[in-house]
Amino acid sequence: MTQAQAQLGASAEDWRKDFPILDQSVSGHALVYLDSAASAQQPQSVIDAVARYHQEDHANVHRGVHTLSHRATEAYEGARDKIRGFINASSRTEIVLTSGTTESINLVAQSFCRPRVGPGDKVLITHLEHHANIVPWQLVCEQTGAELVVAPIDDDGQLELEALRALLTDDVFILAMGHVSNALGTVNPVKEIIAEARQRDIPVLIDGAQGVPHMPIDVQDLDCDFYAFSGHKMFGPTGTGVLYARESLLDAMPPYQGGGDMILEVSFDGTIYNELPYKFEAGTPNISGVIGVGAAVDYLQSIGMERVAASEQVLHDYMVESLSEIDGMRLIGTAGNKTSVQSFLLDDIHSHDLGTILDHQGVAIRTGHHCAMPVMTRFGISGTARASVALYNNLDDVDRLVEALRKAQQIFA
Amino acid sequence: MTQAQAQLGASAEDWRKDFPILDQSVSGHALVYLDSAASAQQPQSVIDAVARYHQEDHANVHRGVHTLSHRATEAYEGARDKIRGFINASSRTEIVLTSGTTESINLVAQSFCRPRVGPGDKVLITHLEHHANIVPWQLVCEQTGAELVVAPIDDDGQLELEALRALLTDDVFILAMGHVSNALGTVNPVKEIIAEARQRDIPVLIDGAQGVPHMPIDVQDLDCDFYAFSGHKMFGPTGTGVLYARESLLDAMPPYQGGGDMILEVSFDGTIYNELPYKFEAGTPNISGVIGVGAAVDYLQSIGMERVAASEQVLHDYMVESLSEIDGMRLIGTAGNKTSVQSFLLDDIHSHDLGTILDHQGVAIRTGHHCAMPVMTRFGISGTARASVALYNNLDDVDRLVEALRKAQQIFA
Amino acid sequence: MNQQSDDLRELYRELILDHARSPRHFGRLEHATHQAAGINPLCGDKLRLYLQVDADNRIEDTSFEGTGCAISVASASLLTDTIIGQPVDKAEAYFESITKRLTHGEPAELDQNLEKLRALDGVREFPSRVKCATLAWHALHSALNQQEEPATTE
Amino acid sequence: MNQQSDDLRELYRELILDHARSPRHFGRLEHATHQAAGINPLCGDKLRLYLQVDADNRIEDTSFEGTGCAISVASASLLTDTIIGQPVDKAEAYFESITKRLTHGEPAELDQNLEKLRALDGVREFPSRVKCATLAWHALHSALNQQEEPATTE
Ligand SMILES: Cc1ncc(COP(=O)(O)O)c(C=O)c1O
Ligand SMILES: Cc1ncc(COP(=O)(O)O)c(C=O)c1O
Repeated sequence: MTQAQAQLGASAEDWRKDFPILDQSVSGHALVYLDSAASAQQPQSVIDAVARYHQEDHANVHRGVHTLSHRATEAYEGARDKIRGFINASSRTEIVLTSGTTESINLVAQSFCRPRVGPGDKVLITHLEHHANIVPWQLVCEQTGAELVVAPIDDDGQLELEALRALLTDDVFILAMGHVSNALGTVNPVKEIIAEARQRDIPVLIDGAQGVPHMPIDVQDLDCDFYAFSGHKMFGPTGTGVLYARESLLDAMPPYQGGGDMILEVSFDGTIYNELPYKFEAGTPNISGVIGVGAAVDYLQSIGMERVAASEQVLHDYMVESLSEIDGMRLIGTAGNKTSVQSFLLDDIHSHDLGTILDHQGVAIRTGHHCAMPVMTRFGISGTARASVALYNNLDDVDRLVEALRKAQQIFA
Repeated sequence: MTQAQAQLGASAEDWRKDFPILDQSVSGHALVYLDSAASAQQPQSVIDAVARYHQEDHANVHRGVHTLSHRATEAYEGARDKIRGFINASSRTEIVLTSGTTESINLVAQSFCRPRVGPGDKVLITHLEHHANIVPWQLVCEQTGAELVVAPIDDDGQLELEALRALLTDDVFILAMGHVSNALGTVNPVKEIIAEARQRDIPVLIDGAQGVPHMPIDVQDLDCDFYAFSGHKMFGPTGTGVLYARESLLDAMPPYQGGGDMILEVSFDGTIYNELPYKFEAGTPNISGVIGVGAAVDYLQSIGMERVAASEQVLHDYMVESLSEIDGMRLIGTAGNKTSVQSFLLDDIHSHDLGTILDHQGVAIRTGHHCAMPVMTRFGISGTARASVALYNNLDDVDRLVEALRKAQQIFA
Repeated sequence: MNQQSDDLRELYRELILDHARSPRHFGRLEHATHQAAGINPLCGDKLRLYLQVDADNRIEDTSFEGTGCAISVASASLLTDTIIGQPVDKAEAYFESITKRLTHGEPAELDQNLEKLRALDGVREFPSRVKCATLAWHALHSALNQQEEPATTE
Repeated sequence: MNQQSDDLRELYRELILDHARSPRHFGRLEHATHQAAGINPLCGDKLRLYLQVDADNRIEDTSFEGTGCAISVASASLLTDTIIGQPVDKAEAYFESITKRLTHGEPAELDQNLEKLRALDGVREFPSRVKCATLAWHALHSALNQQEEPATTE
């Protein structure tokens, strides 16, 4: 513990102070927030950026000649540039702003796949996926007759790489897989897998909802075709998301939604779509939300994602170790490479009951299937308790978690 | 003027103080914001509700057993209840929360129409529509072979009701029309038209983006099947929208997007969708944005939409009268029943130049095609200057507009 | 803190824990005349309730199966104990008074037969758990109203 | 306030207003060898630029048509005046220096031939109008690079 403390350093304590919501008590105890995998909290700088925008600069973007509209457009498009830099996309035209990971993936399923797949084609996903990376593909398979194929995982919650490789056949139209499992914390070796898929000319979508908040992301280095993530998991506002996509693919795709801003010219005889990325951004966007994501990028870059990753790894490892020491603990998800998340079961206490008892001690965890029912089915369980750390957590949070779990054991003794 | 002032009363001045952004100068002049039809400003209470939420209550909604998640869910679902009350829907299951009017309409085009129309079917819209109520239908017609039919308007910018009636034939699958034209301000007699369509069993979608902010809306009284609107035009945050839809129609529609929260059970063999309205709300919603819309509803209800409508009518009429007095003024949009918006051309000055010159005097108007290119084509012009009022404007704003236009005439003299 | 602990003890009373650990009438009922599933959207837990109703509209036998938290399992177990041998309309009335009591906190008079169900009152301090306690009762309501297959939720 | 007015006068100089009112080389060019459209996404205005390039790669004739604000029309009109009779590579170089000058405010030395275009410098105080001033130049660039039909924008 002292060693972990030393490794973690004082920085996490400093970062914690940036998040006003953490400074409160719940059920009479200081809040311990271990549910960042569901949604992360916002630093004051993000909250302020959004409020300031509405107090000083708001107007609709893109089409206005007046000062507020110009300021709003600069702020909105400036945020896009920040996001581009954050994931090292080669061009801002490759940054499509959406309402979340879910919409980003649906966009690819509907605009990239739906017009081009049919019976005989396969969509390959894995058994680790979040529903957001399952259901859109089920829908498009239903609509087109394509087949959904699922790569298996092992008892530690790791992809079976040999099996995955064997499934990368010529009839696979797209491989869609998560970067980090939200249910188990498994970090997939996406770079290697992408390289293998590219050799077979199979495009790859990475669901990066749980990747972006926890590690440096470089989409050019990954060499993926699509990378989807959400603002609210990376300390920005809800209702925001990003789809990174190769320009050549976006160019060839029909628009997803129709409306203002995604067109250059509308007449009843036909419509000319706008250039990238606007072709995929119909209607008034979530202007303040995107500005908030830009502020979140600024915040993360001021710390540096390498430091975030290193600090979280210390926390994660300490959490795994501390949980393991509890009698009756069953860890679900024991991959060699994991980040942020630990799922578990304690004795035969239902996770829902655990959640309530922990909440009554001020400790917020998530319980249930975590929108990853197939993972639960794989382990023959209906759900887990899940604790997830982010940059603002500290070792004390983990100690409080353990203490609260022991109390639950007393109640159910 | 004194008469108008008397009619307007002191209330508009009070309301104005609630909007912090209006208290600033632009180009060295006190800001006159006449661009609310593009996006309205937010009262402090909305800005505060959003910031407070993030400072005190944020967590992901629906699936959490801990206190913050419960508070977030209550606030989010509470906002849905407020919205239901605001438009008098009969049930909260009929209130689908979206990212904007644009998404609401795309949802209907894709989930209601696409699976059911084909060659021989018609989608009927009008010549007054915003691109958001044109392009989604063009896309679905392309996808299915259905035909897009357009009801004409007259030289005042009014629907030609006889012609519209004649177009309500048996092969029309849906009629989609605006409540209020964003380009011309025309208020359509939607209630009568809906009644006629219902007689012929034709479902009706109303694009209410410009209706909701300016008048009391009662969807049961209107008896429409779908009513779409945006949060940011009714003094709430961007990235929020609503689709009101009859429960029986929603029940019969397949989901629009796939992901978390819209399912009850996911397995690779098949997926059971969630109940209404959640079946149509995939992924983490714009929680804080929706809470902001709830706060906007509170704000509007504290004033009363009848008072808002009455006050704005005085302003609108004063604006029309004042503009008419300028030599070289050509009003575009002269319907008998209008609200909020006036489009115009001045001499042969291009609207874009007008916009710049006005902005340099602190007056913010919108210029161009207003995402309603077919309206522009109908009048044989490429765009207009458009001034739009909202509840926070006053007579002085109109005077400043007129003064600024005279200055533009001097420059182009 | 003590108040807090008391609330927890109130929620997880001995009777509740006992029913959760050893649920009564657990399993599938072979000759069921009515059945319905209940899914708790909060946790995804699912249980299925079986009823065997005789010619006199009396619930001759009942059982349930599925997984769930202590609260939902105990509630289902208590439910089976309570309705067995009762006429159908009485069971329906029980559904009404229990859901009202737990959801709206109405301290409505309880039928003597329902006295035991006071053990569930602890959930009223835990709004996010009320759905767990009422899940089986909603399944009962669906089953009695023959809303068979489609998974019901609240 | 005076500063403000001066900025406006600077933007709408006499020369600009003159070209906007009476654009030079306006209309369709019958024997065009190159052409391209430019759409300003801000206002939806569209103009089309025509070029007639001779065997020696010299711009023999040029014209434009379409609608636009004073700035974009004046800029197009000035463009035609400037490039007519010039070799193609010179015109391309003009595109480079004008867009750089207006977009990045680079006070790069101007070819003597471009002196007149200083009249456009006023837009630099109006960032939302820079696209108007450069629209025709982008169309020139597209036309010279044979990026024919698809409507170009910036
Ligand atoms: C009449 C009308 N319909 C639809 C829209 C589109 O709304 P949004 O951009 O918020 O989706 C607008 C606003 O731009 C509008 O005025
Ligand atoms: C791995 C993963 N993918 C997708 C999602 C969906 O993200 P959102 O709900 O923000 O659209 C989540 C978050 O819930 C996730 O953890």
